[in-house]
Amino acid sequence: MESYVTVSGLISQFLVGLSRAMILFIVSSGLSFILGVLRVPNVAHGSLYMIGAFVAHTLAMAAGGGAAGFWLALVLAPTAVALISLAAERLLFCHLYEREHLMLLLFTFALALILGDLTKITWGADYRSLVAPPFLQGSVMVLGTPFPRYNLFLLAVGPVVALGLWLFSNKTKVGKIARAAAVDREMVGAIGINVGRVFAFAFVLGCFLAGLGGALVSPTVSITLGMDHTIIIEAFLIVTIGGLGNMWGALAGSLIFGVSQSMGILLWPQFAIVFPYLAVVIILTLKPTGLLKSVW
Amino acid sequence: MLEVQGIHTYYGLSHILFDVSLRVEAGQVVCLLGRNGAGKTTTLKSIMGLAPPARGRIRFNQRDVTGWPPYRMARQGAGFVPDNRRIFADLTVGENLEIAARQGPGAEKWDRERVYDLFPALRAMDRRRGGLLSGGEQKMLAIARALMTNPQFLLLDEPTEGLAPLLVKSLGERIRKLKELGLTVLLAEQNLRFTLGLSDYGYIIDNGRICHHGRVAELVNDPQVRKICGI
Amino acid sequence: MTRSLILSRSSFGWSAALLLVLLLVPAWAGRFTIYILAFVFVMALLAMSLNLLVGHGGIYQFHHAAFYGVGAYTAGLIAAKTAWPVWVGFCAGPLMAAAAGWVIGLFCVRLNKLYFGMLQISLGSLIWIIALRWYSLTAGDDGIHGIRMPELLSGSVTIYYFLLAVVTVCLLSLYLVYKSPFGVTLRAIRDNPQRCEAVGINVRRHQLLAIIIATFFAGVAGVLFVVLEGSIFPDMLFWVLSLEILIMCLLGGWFTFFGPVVGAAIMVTLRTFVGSVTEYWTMVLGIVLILLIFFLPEGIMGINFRNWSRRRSRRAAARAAEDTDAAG
Amino acid sequence: MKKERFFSVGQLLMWAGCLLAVVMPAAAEARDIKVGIVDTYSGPAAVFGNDALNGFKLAVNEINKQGVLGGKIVFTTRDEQFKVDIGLNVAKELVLKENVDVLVGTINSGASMAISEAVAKKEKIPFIVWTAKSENITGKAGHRYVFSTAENTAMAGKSAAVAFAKKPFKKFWIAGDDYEYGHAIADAIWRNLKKIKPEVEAIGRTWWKPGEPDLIPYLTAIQAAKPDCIIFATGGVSMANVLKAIKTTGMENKIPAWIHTATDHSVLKPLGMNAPEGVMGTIQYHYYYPETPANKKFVADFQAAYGNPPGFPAFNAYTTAQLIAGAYRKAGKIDKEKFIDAMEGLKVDTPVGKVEMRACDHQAVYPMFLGTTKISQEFGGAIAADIITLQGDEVMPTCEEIAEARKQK
Amino acid sequence: MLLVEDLHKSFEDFTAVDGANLQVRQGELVAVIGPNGAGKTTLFNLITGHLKADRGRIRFLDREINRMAAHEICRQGIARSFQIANIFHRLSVFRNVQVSVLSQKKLSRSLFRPAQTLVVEETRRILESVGLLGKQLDIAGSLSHGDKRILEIAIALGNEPQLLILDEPTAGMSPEETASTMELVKRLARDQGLTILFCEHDMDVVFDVATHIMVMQHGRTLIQGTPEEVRRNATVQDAYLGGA
Repeated sequence: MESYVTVSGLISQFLVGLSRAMILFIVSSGLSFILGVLRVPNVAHGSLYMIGAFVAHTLAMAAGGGAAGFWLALVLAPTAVALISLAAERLLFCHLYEREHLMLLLFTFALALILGDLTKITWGADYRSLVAPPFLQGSVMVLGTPFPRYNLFLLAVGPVVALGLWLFSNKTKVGKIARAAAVDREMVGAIGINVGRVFAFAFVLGCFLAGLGGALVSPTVSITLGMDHTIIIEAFLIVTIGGLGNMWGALAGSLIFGVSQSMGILLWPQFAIVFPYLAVVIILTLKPTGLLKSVW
Repeated sequence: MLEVQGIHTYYGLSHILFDVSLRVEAGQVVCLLGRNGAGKTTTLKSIMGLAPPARGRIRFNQRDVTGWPPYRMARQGAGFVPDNRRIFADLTVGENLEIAARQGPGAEKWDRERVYDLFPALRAMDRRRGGLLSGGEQKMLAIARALMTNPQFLLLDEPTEGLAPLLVKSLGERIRKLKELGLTVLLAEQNLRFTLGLSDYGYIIDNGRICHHGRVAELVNDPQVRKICGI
Repeated sequence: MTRSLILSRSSFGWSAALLLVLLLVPAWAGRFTIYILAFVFVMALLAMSLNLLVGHGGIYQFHHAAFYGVGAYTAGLIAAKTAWPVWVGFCAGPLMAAAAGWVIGLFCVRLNKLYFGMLQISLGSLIWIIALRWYSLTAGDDGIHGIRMPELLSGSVTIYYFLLAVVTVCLLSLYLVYKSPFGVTLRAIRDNPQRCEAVGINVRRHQLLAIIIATFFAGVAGVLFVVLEGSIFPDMLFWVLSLEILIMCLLGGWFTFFGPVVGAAIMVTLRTFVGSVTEYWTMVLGIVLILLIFFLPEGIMGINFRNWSRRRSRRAAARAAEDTDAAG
Repeated sequence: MKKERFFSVGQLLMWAGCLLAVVMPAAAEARDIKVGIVDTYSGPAAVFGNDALNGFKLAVNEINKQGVLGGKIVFTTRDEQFKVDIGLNVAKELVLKENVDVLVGTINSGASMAISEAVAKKEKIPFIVWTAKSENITGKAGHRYVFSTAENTAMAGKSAAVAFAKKPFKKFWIAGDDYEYGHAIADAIWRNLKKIKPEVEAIGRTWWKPGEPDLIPYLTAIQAAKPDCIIFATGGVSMANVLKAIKTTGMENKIPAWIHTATDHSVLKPLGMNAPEGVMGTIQYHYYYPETPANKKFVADFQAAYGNPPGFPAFNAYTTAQLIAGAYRKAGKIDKEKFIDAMEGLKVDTPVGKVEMRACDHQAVYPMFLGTTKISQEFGGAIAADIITLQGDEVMPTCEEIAEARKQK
Repeated sequence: MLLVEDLHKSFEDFTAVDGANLQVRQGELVAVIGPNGAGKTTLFNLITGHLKADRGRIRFLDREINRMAAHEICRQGIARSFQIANIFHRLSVFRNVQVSVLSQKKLSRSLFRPAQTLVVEETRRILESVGLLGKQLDIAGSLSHGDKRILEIAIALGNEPQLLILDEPTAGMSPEETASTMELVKRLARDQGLTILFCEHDMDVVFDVATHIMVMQHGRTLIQGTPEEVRRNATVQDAYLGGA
């Protein structure tokens, strides 16, 4: 009915979509990594994201709530999540890799239920909120519209994570082994590599990314129970349209998701919610195995 | 070096190997002959730990290695070259070799350069993705990859499968050279002619059972063996 | 004679005994037991319809609840917004669900496994969005409550018997489908789709038919929910519920016929009774699931078959397996 | 059979836990009043469920010192997980199995309405809604067995409209959670505002999905349109997200914004010193206002018992408990119909003064407070300042309007 | 009956079938031989529609079948077995065969008739003809390797094919099993008038059973003719028979 679409508005909205896509990318790339190397649809990924946010808050508060606390939380919260996932992997998960996908799905769902309740027991039901360091607060003017500084920061972090993942999987031996294990885990064992370790490492790395996503998102939202629900379905759709297990696919999927949503808001706010789903339907109808090559 | 004692192996519910026993002495090339589906691959996989036997013992380097996971076997000095090559298709040739590199117990210290010396064709393809190699090149890469783990003992599964005669010949020469370098080899083949000049001793496997064994020259003249091997 | 052909003697005996017990329940049980059993019936039918796809067809139908919702909304809206007799809605509900299943199935059957599931979640979510957003029709997220049922279906005991009757008929139909050539073919497709093509079976078309049947019964379950509760609300089409019914199937034993019923009963019991003892019932559920995955990988009904095979000779075990495979 | 036994053990534990130090009275005829609470104790809305439960507990402890009709008020809780079907399951369990005398709950409007229809009306059991804000509960879907002690969307909307009429804004943008609550509150404002001040204009509307984590994209889009005032029809998690986004996008103090319950401390507290200033909010309860002795005592008791000050759900629940006790005392016996008759028109003392349960629609009449957020060093965060009190009868739909709405249904 | 002309198929990096020609006439028993990797299985997959050819023609009973889906080709009267036991592992032996008989009788979408009463006789007859009747209640996945391969053939027979394609029917079988399997193949050809196309490694078997032989190498057809013609051909001697 009313349209207030201006060029600058369009651009700033696009940028906002991009920065949203960065969070989605960080979370879904971890999911995609686990899907690719371990072939595990990890439903608990969303819970780890939520725990990442809660731990980030606790750490930042413990460190006095200042900028230092924020940076500390950004590093330590994902590490804590990685430790939790390491425990889950070594104690439970590593016995199950040979099961059907549906059973793994069920297992990670059970894990998500337990983690969800543990979060409630640990942190309670209160809303929490983390404060970005002062120089990331407020907005800057981008082409005449205010654009939040923190989102600019996210726009910078996303590519750094993508680059880091690329370097990791292409330039380090562990990364190469993980790529090899994605294709043929048996053969990786036959050349003397302890596949169990590789899997544990891949799982922990993927979960680290979930925790990082949670820590990064926490200054922009309230940290609450139930954060896991919204993110997990989006992350799964993203990795599917990108091509299961393909990291660049996760990036492409996140961009499509984030941008289609933010542009949808501008163009047709009442129905912005349908755009991402429509994007998935269109992409999977045209390309039944996702945009990029899948390892599945 | 290797002693397999009466192993039985199952895939799910199907019983594949029945009481398979064989011995490989250090420095020997031993061949395991049989046709498609006879149980050669399963035997090799059982030794390697990829398809652990349900019953029976496997001793390797004076140790009981029954039920060991593949990576421990590899670290003990067993190199495995699977029949369907199983190159890591997404990785380059160089990366395929790199991730396999390991200080194994083998006497020869293999590195990328030495492996490329043995298979010069691969050197030119260092940066090519493994999946884009031809069948023969993949075979070489699979052997090269196994060598990178510095094994004492090589399990070769049907190296000649699908190769043109010329390639088969040159492959034979490489294997002979490896033998000269002191490697012990267990070679699964259905091509009796190929193994003739290479191996010291042979086992014939059929329907999951070892039905004959002896020196290869003797085996080749056994009419029953000839029948089984499709000559 | 025909009965003994369709049902093996033992499973017939068990089913009959169970039915008899269920028929007698209202005579001695409290009103809440009657109610919660009726609720279990609805969930059981829903899970059974899903299991036709997941357990027997190997089809990853991840958003089955969408069709349950379509059935419920169709029946509920017809009852609440039109002057037509509710029975029209009762018939239209399953048909609409099957129609939706058909349309969504057309899109999805071209895809495999997880991709199928994800596309299905997206398409199902579009239906959910309609239920959530079309305020003038569906009243949005509050849903419509207090939908009037005919006098015939007013008392909780009559509702119980009505639900029991409908669910029994539906399960019997599903059982017939299951034992029919189509059911056999569907399980063959699950085991080996490529081989099925090679014996002249149009795999996609069979899968589509299975989806239509399953969504039809999901629609029936939706209608029954409206009968029981008189409410429709968008949560009924949300993916979380889909995940829950998927878990009922896996929990009860997805390769068995009767497993999902057991799974549904356990899930509902757990959440009602554990939920009244501890706030953390989801954690209890999670732990139960993990124990199950480790110790009963084929689900609760799956254990039956394994015990049998240990006790009897191989042949008998095979026969039992055939029985489990077909009867549960 | 086994299951039954297991359950009764659980039940025993539960009652034992609830009764705690309370000793069962020996007198046979004076029995306890059982209250069944259905509310959300998991997921994002749990914070409100817990707060309400604390408020109720506090009130019950006070009430039980004297007792009601010779007995006590005892209660049992059920978590409906913000799901309608579970809400129905547990409500029926409470009524059919536990035989509670009164049902209270929940924050979920959908569940409240479902319970109101399928349990309260059908089983003829009084049901008091204490947090859910849908105006339909006591409005067009109201009936004899349902009560509400929550302020509803009609009241919130009307109070905002009354406030806006006094301000110079003309161009409004309406944004909010895309669910019943958001739409209802927006409708209520607009309906009333248009009536009072016909020249206002809504230049745009934006709806996002409830609980949407990142609202910045929406807010930047709205900002570009330069409205005079933004009406945020939002609640729950989105509320804090909106406040954060207002701060981050730099809209604070530039474009006035209004959100119902923005001045709730459960929302403002987590934001600490980073809460945006100048956001208008309406709410029926602040723990720091009015500074009456009754309120001070309530806050002090609450703080002592639970370690944090009460929020509005605690207040609603406290009021609910007072109403339940008052009604039973007035009725003179434990009887559902008598209880309902007694509830109608009942006035009880609450921390903010007398609150009446209106007889015509079973809606509690509250005054509403309009405040504007302001950082206070003393509170370590934002609080409501410049509070204007709007009297209950000023912001409530009239009994005639209710009657009209119910007829339409 | 079946005519394959100049068929080509390449995968990402290599050409599996590179100009294959093949002719099968009614009642013949045609063997395709060639070294491992010569493209025999790919050729069969192309004929039965499991792969799509890049180039070339496949005609069956004077109908182009290149573009048909696998299940449609099966409906034309071509049934096949696979190289690796490709059966329905969780179903019983009886069910395995029944599935294909039901499909042939166009009953597989029949919904409300108990499968136990349908096509029982046909299924039992097929099981009997291959000698698996005694194991009809066993779960297919638990059969021995040899029995699985026989079951493969039985499943294919359920389609009442005019042309039966067998991909290495005796692979992995003991000499006795091989002999009895080939006996079965011969009997099927003789008693049921089946036309059979198969590939096989065992030369004794091939020359014993086949009426015609097609030799493949590197995806190409070297020669097709009677066993005598093939035996005499010098190229074949060199490439495959190895002078033995």
